[in-house]
Amino acid sequence: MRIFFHAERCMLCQSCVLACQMNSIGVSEVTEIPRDGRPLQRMAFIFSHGTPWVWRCQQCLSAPCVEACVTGSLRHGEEGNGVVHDRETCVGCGSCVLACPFDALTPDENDDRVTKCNLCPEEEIPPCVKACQSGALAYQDPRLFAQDKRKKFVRDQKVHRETD
Amino acid sequence: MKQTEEEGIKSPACGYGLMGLCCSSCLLGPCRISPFEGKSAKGLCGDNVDLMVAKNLLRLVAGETAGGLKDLSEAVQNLGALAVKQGARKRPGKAVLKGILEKYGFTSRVSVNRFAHYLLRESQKLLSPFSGPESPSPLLSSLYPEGAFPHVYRDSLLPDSLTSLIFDALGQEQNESSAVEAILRKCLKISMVKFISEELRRDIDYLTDGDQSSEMEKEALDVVQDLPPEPLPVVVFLVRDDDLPEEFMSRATKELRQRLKGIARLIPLNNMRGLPSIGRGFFRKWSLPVNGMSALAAVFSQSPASVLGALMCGFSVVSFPALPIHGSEVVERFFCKDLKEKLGSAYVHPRGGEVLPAILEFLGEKA
Amino acid sequence: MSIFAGGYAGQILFVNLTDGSIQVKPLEREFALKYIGGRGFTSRILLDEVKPGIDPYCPDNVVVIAAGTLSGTPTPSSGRLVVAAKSPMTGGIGDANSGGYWSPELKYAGFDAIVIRGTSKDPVYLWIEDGRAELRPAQHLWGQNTTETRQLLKEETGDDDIHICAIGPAGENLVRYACVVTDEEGVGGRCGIGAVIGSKKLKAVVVRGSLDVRIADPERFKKTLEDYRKTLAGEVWTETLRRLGTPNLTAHRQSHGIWGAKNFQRATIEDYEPISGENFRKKFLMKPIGCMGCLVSCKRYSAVKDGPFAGIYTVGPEYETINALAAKPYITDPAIVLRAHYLCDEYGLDEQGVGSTVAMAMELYERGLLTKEQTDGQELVFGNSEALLYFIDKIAYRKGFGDLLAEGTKIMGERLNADYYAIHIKGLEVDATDPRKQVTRALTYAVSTRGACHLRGNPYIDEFIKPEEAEAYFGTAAVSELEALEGKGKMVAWSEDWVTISDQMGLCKFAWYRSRSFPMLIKRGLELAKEAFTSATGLPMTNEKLYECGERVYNVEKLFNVRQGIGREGDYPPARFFEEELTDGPAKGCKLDRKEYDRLLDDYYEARGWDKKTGEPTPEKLRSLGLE
Amino acid sequence: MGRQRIGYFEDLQDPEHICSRCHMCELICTFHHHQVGNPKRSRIRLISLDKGVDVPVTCLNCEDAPCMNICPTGALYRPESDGMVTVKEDLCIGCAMCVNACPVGAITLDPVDGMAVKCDLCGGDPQCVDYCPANVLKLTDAERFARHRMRGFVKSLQASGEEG
Repeated sequence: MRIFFHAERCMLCQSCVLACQMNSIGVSEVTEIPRDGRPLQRMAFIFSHGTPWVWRCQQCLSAPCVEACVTGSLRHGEEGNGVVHDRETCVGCGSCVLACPFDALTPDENDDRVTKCNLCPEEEIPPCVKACQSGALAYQDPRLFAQDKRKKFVRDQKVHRETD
Repeated sequence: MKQTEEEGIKSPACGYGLMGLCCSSCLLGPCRISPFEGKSAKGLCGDNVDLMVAKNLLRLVAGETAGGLKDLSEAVQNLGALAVKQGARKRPGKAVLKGILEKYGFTSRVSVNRFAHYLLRESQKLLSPFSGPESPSPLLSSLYPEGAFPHVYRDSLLPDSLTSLIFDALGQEQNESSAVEAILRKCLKISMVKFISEELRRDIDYLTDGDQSSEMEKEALDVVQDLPPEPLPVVVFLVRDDDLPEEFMSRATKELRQRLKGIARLIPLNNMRGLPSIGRGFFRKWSLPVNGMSALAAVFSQSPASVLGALMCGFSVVSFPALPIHGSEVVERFFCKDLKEKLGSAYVHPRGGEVLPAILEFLGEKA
Repeated sequence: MSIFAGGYAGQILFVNLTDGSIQVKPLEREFALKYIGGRGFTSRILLDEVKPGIDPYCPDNVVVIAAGTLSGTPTPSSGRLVVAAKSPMTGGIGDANSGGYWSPELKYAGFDAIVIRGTSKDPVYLWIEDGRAELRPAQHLWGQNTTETRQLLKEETGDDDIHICAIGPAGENLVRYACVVTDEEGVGGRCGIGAVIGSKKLKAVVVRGSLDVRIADPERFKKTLEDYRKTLAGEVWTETLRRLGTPNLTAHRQSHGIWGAKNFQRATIEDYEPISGENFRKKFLMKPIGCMGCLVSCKRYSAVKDGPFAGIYTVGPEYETINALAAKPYITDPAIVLRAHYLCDEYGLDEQGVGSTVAMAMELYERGLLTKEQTDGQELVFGNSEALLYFIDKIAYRKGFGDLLAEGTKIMGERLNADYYAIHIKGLEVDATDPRKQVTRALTYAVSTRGACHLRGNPYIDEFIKPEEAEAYFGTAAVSELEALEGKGKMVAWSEDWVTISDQMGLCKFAWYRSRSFPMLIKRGLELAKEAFTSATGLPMTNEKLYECGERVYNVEKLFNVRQGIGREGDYPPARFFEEELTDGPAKGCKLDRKEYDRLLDDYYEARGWDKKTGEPTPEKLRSLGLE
Repeated sequence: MGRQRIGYFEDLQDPEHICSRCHMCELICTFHHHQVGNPKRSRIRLISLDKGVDVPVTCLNCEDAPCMNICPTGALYRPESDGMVTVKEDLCIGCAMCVNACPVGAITLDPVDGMAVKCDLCGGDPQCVDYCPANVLKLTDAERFARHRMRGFVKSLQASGEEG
């Protein structure tokens, strides 16, 4: 399971980022946000050539960061589910930051460690996906994600033909 | 006005919206200033968080009120047509009519026609966008007598012209950060407009059509009648918006009544409109303004204007859903702290969107 | 990792619905070698698990679902599935066979077979994914039609790549001939397995798998594939089957006069044209459909575009559908046939069961043995299509007269004192063809272990076998003569064992076990099947041993039936075939002769090595097959 | 000859030349590449919609291939200027960016080894084309496809002419 992003459905509202930040400081309601909160940067919203993109860890299956990690605090999750980062053993050496092709690991501002998206294992659906109102973020198996795309493709094709 | 109404009433769905940061005022799209970016954060338009929240609130309140004003001006037109033709189509009930006449400072011997002419003239004056600050208007001072609503006069929150206030609010841009408070005061003024226009319209409708909705005022007065002779220290009013489903309200009432048993008296009200009448009734009964008695109104309403209106009637207010103001510290402080110092009653912020803890907190402070 | 180099998933799932326990046991090599898979597994497991004389609906009855051995491999037309239990119709072994995509998916999910015991308190469905299984509540699915069930399950799981084997309302209401419906395409129709599953309160079995089914020797397997493709290309009727599907056979039945129409009172259909395969193709066919990896594609995807039934999209009809829903009740409107077919699929009803019972009721009504009061005021005469559609609904929900119809012909005959008009063998309705013209066909139907069935043997080998081939295989050239009886018992026994192989392997009988020449038949059905088996599984196998496996399974089934009290008397066709001659068509005047039939049955028992009096397999025979 | 790909050519007038949902393409694809049976690993996937619509979907071999452009490690590349985009497996890190980017879902992660998989035309002799019993899969290029459409257009003109 991973987080996928449908750029065409995104309404640029950035609720996902807010939800991620709120999760990182441990609040679930916007009214509870403390004034001096310092959230972790695990997800961000960027524009790339005019297309919106939700920047986050891609949870690579043979992740360079895991190979680069000197303490073994980055490892692959069970059943190939994501890359797990263990805060306790992380020494913040930054090797992973150098290795990651997506720059998805950032220094944790609160201490000398790095942080990354861990797919919020304590939740059934990651809060960012839950916060997305337009369905632009999807928490899915890559296989199902591709399958849905194919289905959409076939449906579009058929509609196109029927209206020809 | 219609457009503002449509845009203004939408309830926020995302986190930014709940915080009051969901700005849609420029066509470049939402800036989504993060609450974590602190004071330095500025949107595309150059506004900081506080201004943005305040302006958004103003837009919401004004948009909503604009709709109500439109109804009032229609009602006034009807009244004009009718006043010339002498009297209502349907004769109004005597008891209610008496109540209405008294409210405006008339004795019951005055002819309905004369009263109608008075109402027409004064409300036209209030509605005119060109009417100057010749305040206080005699109509308003009879509806909101100084004894019952002293805070309105002390802080000059009583509006003079209804329409120009709205135009003013929707048209002008104020960029200095010191203007936040001015904007918020305007919010309060406008939400009063909403209450005034609704009440006026109701009374006019009653005169012209014999509309039964004025009976609701009686309900509010009955509530006051039922209160014990000594002013209670703490009363919680549970106020419901018309749009909310019955089921939801009855569930909330039941739950709150259970939890507040032995702590405070709980009085459910079926609509917002009775609140000014209750203010007047309190004064008549105990010669005390509401904000002198620290009564709390728990308002269940989608509309911020109603919430602020309740505040202007002298109640301390807790609302569900909460006002979209968590995004700005300044705005929150204004409503929750500054107002208390000035008016004696204030907004009680339901942390986490939960009403009950907020009520308990309020009660605990008072007890 | 299974102990097999390929082919098998290597695991069997045991589910007990009473206490909800789920166990996974490894498949043993010896067991696999002895029984191959599919029907071999189901029959053997049933023999071990089901006690004699139990009520088919009691918790002690066991439902076994097994995928064919080659299911899941790229072997063409190998996606067949066997669902078996003690049948509520025959009281003997009951198995239903269905194509489609479910069976391979079960392999991909890591199982060769599922054994379901007990009865659940509340409706459940079984979810299987990649070696794991769980029971999930199915309260919301109970009472739903099969299409809706699939829809709901797909919505629930958020994946429409899952494969679902479900029962309809008919199975829930214990209609005796309820079937199991796999996906959109497959129907495991006969023997009322749907009712047994319904009695267990199991609504569906849903599988999703992404595990590999390995191939032990890819190169050899590839060669076999190529070889099979070439062989199939040389077959004349492959093209016809693709063009017309099984409805193609209607022409054959009409020209030979063996329709079994009007509850076997007629042998041809006067107004045949509308229900011919050609007409179905012309009017309704959208495209042919193939099961998993099928190079033949005999299934039809049909749509009714106009008329009162416009908007029906369904997979079908098959030849059996046309026989059951058109010929038997004597209805010749193809749109009605499709509508009825659609309803049967939706409710999970065996079409042959519906057609036969309604046809029997029609005959009884015409003969005055049923009154209008008894039939809910319906004018139940042959050709009344409204009554047919009316009663499909009533049967599925067991309402009114439908309650009796839902019991099947055997019980209906007993209740109405009209046994003679109940055309069944061992309780299972005689399907498509009238066997009076060809006594070997009658024998195949009668001795079939699951009751009357045209798929348990190939009685028409004599139509194309050459004398020298007959001499070599059956010891006498007489087998190639149509009229002669000599050696026919052996031929039937041989063909039975031989098509059993297909059910074990999961191979399609049309694509592998039908041919126009005997050598081709042997090559595809035995040699290529063996090649595919050995190259896929890596297990040693020879033609002779494979054939023996078929024979073993057939004997196991016979043993099961004998234990449940079905002896020689169960191996007779219904009385009507002995008493009444065919009255029309090319086969006019044909009927079965009791003496001739007895002789043939003796012959058959001898060829089988079974006791002639009781029909029981002799101890020597069992020993030689390794069945002590 | 332009860039080749596997095309789906159905003839709605002729039922025998419409995909017959047999999944042979998937089976033979997986068998050819992995020597096992498992359609979930196939590079061509059959998409079945309701009302009997079945369309096999595989890589379209886009000119400006999004999968190739977005790949952070260069694991997706075109060996020849006109050829198929192929996966260099030792470079693939399984980040699923290509899965996210592909407009038709033709590229996915292998459920077994987690690497990106996509159609490689079996090195020029596509097995699915070989085995398709309905003959609806063909090795094609843009030119051929255009010609096919033209032929269909002319046929429809003819038909309408006859009717008229």
